Amino acid sequence: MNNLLALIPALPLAGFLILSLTGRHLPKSIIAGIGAGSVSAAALITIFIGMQFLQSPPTGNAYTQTLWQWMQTENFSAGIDLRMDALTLVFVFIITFVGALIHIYSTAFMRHDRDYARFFASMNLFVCSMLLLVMADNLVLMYLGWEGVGLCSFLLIGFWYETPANVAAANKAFYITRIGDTAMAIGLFLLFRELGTLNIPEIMTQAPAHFQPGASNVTWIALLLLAGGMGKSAQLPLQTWLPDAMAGPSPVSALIHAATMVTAGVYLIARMHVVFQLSPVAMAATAAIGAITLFVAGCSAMAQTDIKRILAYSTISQIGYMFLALGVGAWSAGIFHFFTHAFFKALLFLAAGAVIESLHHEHNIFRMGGLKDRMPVVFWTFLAGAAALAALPLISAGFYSKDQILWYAWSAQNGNPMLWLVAIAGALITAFYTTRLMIVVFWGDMKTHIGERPGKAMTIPLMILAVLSIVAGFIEWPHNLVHLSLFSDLVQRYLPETLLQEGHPPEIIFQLVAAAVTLLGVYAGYVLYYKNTSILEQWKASPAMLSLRNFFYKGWGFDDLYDTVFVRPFYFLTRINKSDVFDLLNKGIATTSQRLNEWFSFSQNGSLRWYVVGVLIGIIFVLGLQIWG
Amino acid sequence: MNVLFYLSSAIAIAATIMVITRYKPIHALLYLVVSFMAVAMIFLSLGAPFVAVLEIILYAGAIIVLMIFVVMMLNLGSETAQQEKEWLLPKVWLGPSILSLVLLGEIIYLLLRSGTGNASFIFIDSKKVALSLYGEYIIAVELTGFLLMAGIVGAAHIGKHKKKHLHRFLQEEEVSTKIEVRSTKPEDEKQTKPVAYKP
Amino acid sequence: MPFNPQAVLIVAAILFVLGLVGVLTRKNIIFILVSVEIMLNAAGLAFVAAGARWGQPDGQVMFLFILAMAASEVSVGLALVMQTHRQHKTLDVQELRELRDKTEEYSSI
Amino acid sequence: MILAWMIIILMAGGLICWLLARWNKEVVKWVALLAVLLDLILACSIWWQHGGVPTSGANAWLIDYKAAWVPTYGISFHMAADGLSLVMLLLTYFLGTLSVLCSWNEVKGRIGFYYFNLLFTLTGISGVFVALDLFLFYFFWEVMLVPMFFLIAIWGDSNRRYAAYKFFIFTQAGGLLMLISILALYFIASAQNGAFSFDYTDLLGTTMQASTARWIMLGFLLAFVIKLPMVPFHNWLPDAHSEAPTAGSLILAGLLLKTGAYGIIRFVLPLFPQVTADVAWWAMLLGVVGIIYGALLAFAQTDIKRLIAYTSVSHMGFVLVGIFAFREMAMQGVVMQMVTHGISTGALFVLAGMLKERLHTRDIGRMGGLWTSMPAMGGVAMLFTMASLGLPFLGNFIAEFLILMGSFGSNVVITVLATLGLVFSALYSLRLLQKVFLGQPSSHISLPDLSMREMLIMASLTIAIVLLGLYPQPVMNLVSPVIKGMEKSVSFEMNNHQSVISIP
Repeated sequence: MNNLLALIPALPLAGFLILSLTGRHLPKSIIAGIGAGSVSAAALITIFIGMQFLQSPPTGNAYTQTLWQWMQTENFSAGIDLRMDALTLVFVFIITFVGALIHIYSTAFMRHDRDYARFFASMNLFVCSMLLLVMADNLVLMYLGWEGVGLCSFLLIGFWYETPANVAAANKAFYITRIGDTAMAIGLFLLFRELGTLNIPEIMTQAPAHFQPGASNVTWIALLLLAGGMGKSAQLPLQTWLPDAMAGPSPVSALIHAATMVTAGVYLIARMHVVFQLSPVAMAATAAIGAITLFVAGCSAMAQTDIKRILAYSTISQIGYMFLALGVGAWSAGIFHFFTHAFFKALLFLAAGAVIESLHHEHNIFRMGGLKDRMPVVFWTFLAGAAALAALPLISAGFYSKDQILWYAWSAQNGNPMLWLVAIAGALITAFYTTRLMIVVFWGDMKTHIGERPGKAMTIPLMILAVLSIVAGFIEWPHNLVHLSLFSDLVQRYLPETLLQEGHPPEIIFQLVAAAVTLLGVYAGYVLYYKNTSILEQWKASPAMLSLRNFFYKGWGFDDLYDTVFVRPFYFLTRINKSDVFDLLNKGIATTSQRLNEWFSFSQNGSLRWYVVGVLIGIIFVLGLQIWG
Repeated sequence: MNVLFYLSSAIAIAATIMVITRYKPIHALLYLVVSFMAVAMIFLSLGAPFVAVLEIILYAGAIIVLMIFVVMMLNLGSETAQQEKEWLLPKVWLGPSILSLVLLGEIIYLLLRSGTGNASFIFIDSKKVALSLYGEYIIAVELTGFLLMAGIVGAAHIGKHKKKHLHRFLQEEEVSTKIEVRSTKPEDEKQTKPVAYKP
Repeated sequence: MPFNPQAVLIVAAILFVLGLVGVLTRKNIIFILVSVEIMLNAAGLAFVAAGARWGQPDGQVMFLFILAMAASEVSVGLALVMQTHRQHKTLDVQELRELRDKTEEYSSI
Repeated sequence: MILAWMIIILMAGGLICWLLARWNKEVVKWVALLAVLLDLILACSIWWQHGGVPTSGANAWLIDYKAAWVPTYGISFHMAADGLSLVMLLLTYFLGTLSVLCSWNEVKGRIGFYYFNLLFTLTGISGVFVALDLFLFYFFWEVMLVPMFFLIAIWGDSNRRYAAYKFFIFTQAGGLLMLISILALYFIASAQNGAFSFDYTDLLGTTMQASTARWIMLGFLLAFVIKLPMVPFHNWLPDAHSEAPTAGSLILAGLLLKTGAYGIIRFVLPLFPQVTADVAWWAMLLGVVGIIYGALLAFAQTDIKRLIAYTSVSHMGFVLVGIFAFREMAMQGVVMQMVTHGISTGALFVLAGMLKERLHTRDIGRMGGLWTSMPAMGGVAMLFTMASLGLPFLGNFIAEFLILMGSFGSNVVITVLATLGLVFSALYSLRLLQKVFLGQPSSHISLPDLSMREMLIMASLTIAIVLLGLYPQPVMNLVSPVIKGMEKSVSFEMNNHQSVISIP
């Protein structure tokens, strides 16, 4: 069993190697077979291992496999060691399973592309890196995966590299996540200095003994790791790259920028929960960042017109929920939301991709419309996803996970009513913009002619994901309704249980409020965009609303802010010093000697008399020394 | 003897002054002969008859004759004299002369300061000189032979009629310019090209 | 028979400086060569005087070497004079200034 | 003896190349290739014999060869190799082979003299890495300089004269300072020992006044940091790198810079353990300045080779920080950085050379979208730019990670600043990639992708950098006894008490 672990990342890696080395000479069918096949095989192995894991839990609740010693010096060693525990299992399952579905979808979606092999090679490499990230036994290997997914994200955002905007988006994504990564690296250094190890199980056992709760060192470590997570998971203030990252192909957005990579921050915090628990400041910061992000991004999503940007902002917002859950100490709830979110957001992106492709690469939702009857499969699956995103009560997976988070935001140990209030406002906004999206895209008049309709390879993954978006929530019910908690039982083999604080209102009230708010959001969307659009027209006429809309549309102006504060000064700094100010130093020396040369060279004028006079003066001088010296 | 010395010294200095102030080369050379002969007299007065004779034979004889030959060959006559005349103005000779006088003053001052009074006169005959020359100075004599040899060969070589040669490094540089793209301006190359002089 | 070595050396110094003035003031190479001969001769005189002062033959030996050197110098020098006259059509040292510094050629480096 | 043979093979190869070029131009290349390959095989055989088992004890020499040279002045022909030297030798001959290969078609004029210079530069470099007699060391130090000057001045680009003079003057100035220091050390030590000797082992235990030691140490250090280069003295590097022919850039970036770092590790630290600790803070600071300053300048450049050259300044800053952190881990990282920077930056220069061969320009403004016509080259370029920005699973990451983690224990603020260099490295690396390979294809002519020979060069570099990234342990095993031995002499523990200091 342990030996199978290495196969999971190795298969996509093999796919990457084959495709990148020989891909240009292979026919598309074989490329598709290798690309999708390797990930599917990895998914099958994962399911097999997962079954084993559930049936007969291994000792220590983890499978481990040591591949080889990576590096070792005096007191530091890191191995290429894999580890599969409950948390990893959830992530690996999502990565391989959703990944496989997205790969299958891509075989059809990308069929006309020139660089078919490059696409699948990059996707396979991504899956491999992401698997290494979550399966790493030590933080260095995790950092390898962490940077690896960053690279693949860069490659795939800039997949259509001939458009400069795409390349710029890819660069932006890399730069901003790199800032987070650097902070995380510093966190690792500090962690190593304190504990002398970067092995995850050792950290888990040693940290509580080594650190006082709330000590400044552990706070710094946790905050630095959090910064890494913020970069990767597009949390405030490092969120600006994700909307631009939508320049990549839709399957990429689905896999990397919705389901897996952007949740790496969630994984990191969950993985390092011991460290975070030791630092109340970091926990509060996590929760606060999650809360602020979910609200800010939700507001931005309301104003977008590009279908993928709406989904991108909603992704940021949903990850904000996960951070909020982790921050208040509701570990399993956060992971559960990741679990359901992976399904429905992947579904939404894939469905959006299908819509975009059918409408000749039209991204603007206001030029879509009336697709309900013409693309029924896409419509119904999109509806399932949208329902989950809006967290429609009882019938969608999103409800079960989000409801938990809302409840814990108040009642968990670190929760407080303010967080709950923000979260519930976010829920309202989510429901609203989801409804807006649905109505504008699928109802109303058709505005763009439909081209090629999606084929089987695209619709079947959509349907599978749609089913999962509904049923995935049923494995974990609220305690007061049905006593079923398969998911939290599983992840709590690794993560601590969620502790509640004393004296909070009964859970049912929260559920009712949440359900009511969701329905209110849906209703608001229905009224504004379907039933009574004149209200909207009135708003558009008022300058205050319009400027608010523009503010939201620009993502609260973060891009402009960073542009003025960082980008322009940086460009200025590099531009004024292009020719290296230190060069003046040695140019100065050279010029000085040249000037001196010019001064003195008049003495070398070729005149014999002049030279003899020089000699004469020399003799006079020497004799003068004899006389007076 | 002192009378002889002072007299010939005066003649030598006067003749030398005449040498350096003549405009015509041939006049200067004739005064030079006088100067050399006066110096030979000084040698004689110092008790060195051998070198006195050599002075007359070699300096006043051979070297002066050589010079006169050259002056004749190059046909340096009134034209040169005119040129020198135009040249030798006070502003040309005043500065160097003053400097030289300062030097002379210094030398004389140093000589007088370290003066040790009169010394007795010792006659040194040619036998003594010969013994010393072929005894302890034999290596130097050999080397002087080489020097004279080199002088003869050098004079013969330099005096030949010949075309200007270009050094091989410069030739190679020219080859390389054909192969590579030069950064320097093409005007530079023209300067390095050989300009054969035709008499 | 006594004599004053300083007096001889002073005469030598005067002759030397006169030669030097010749070198410095004249324009024609022939004159310069002549002046150099005067200077060499003055040096020889100083040697001989020193030899006479100490009663040693070395001074005269040195004079012989100077003589040999002067002879070869004159021969080579006159050959150079002829060659110069042939190539440059002048014996004016003020015009023979090929060895002067040509700064502008190196300023590109 | 085998070390001497390595030197002799290269020298003989160089001379044969020069002589043979009159008759046959084609044979010359093969002779040069053969000479370097032979040395590569010899170096590998040493590794094969000694690499598996790390030798223990203070005396970490794997091979020690000593013969009298000028016994009167205590000059001996003393060469020895320990793990560090061996690693550097392997790198030298590996990159040397590639430098011969990559000038295969590039060099057209005076081919014999070219390979003569190339092989003599390699001779000097490998001599520097094995010489244990300071006189011999200085000799090789100069040997590697002069042929390199010719390589730049004769086969360089349009501004080659300027670059060559600048390179020569900078390095020579440093070299002369070192010579003064060597002589000072020599006389002080011989006064103490009663016997004249330039031998490293004899000079090692010299005791002197702190002020004297500081001046002598500064002489050595200046020579080495100019070569490294450290920031105020880095000006020669961009010019020399950008004007040199491809093989010249490869050797400059891959090997010549490493001699500076090697010199610091081999000579400055063990000879002057006390005073080195005094300047450590300044050296680390200048290292950090180099990291950030080099990165900022790299970002601003429009000349591809100049850009890569400034990345070298940035990367070598890490070396400086790592050396003066006085930690074993950092030192391991330094050696890794020397090797991996040699490979990755060398590869980038080779790529730049290939681009120049095809496009006849170094201006990245006139490139763009080259991936479309040259996907293989694009892929390789992607890999090596990623290596240069320190992506894990490529060797540079291991190096930078170890350096930073090691130096974090010794100076927090400086390490944090150095870590910011990672962000800047991403900026310039991606800009390079974006301007050259991504974007709209600017030229309409289709360019040939990598040829077989180029493929061979790039494949070997790629395999090397990936192997070093995933399995660096053999190199670390080789170096570890050297560092351990040094740790005993150098006061590594001097800084160890600082590890309790927490971030404010």
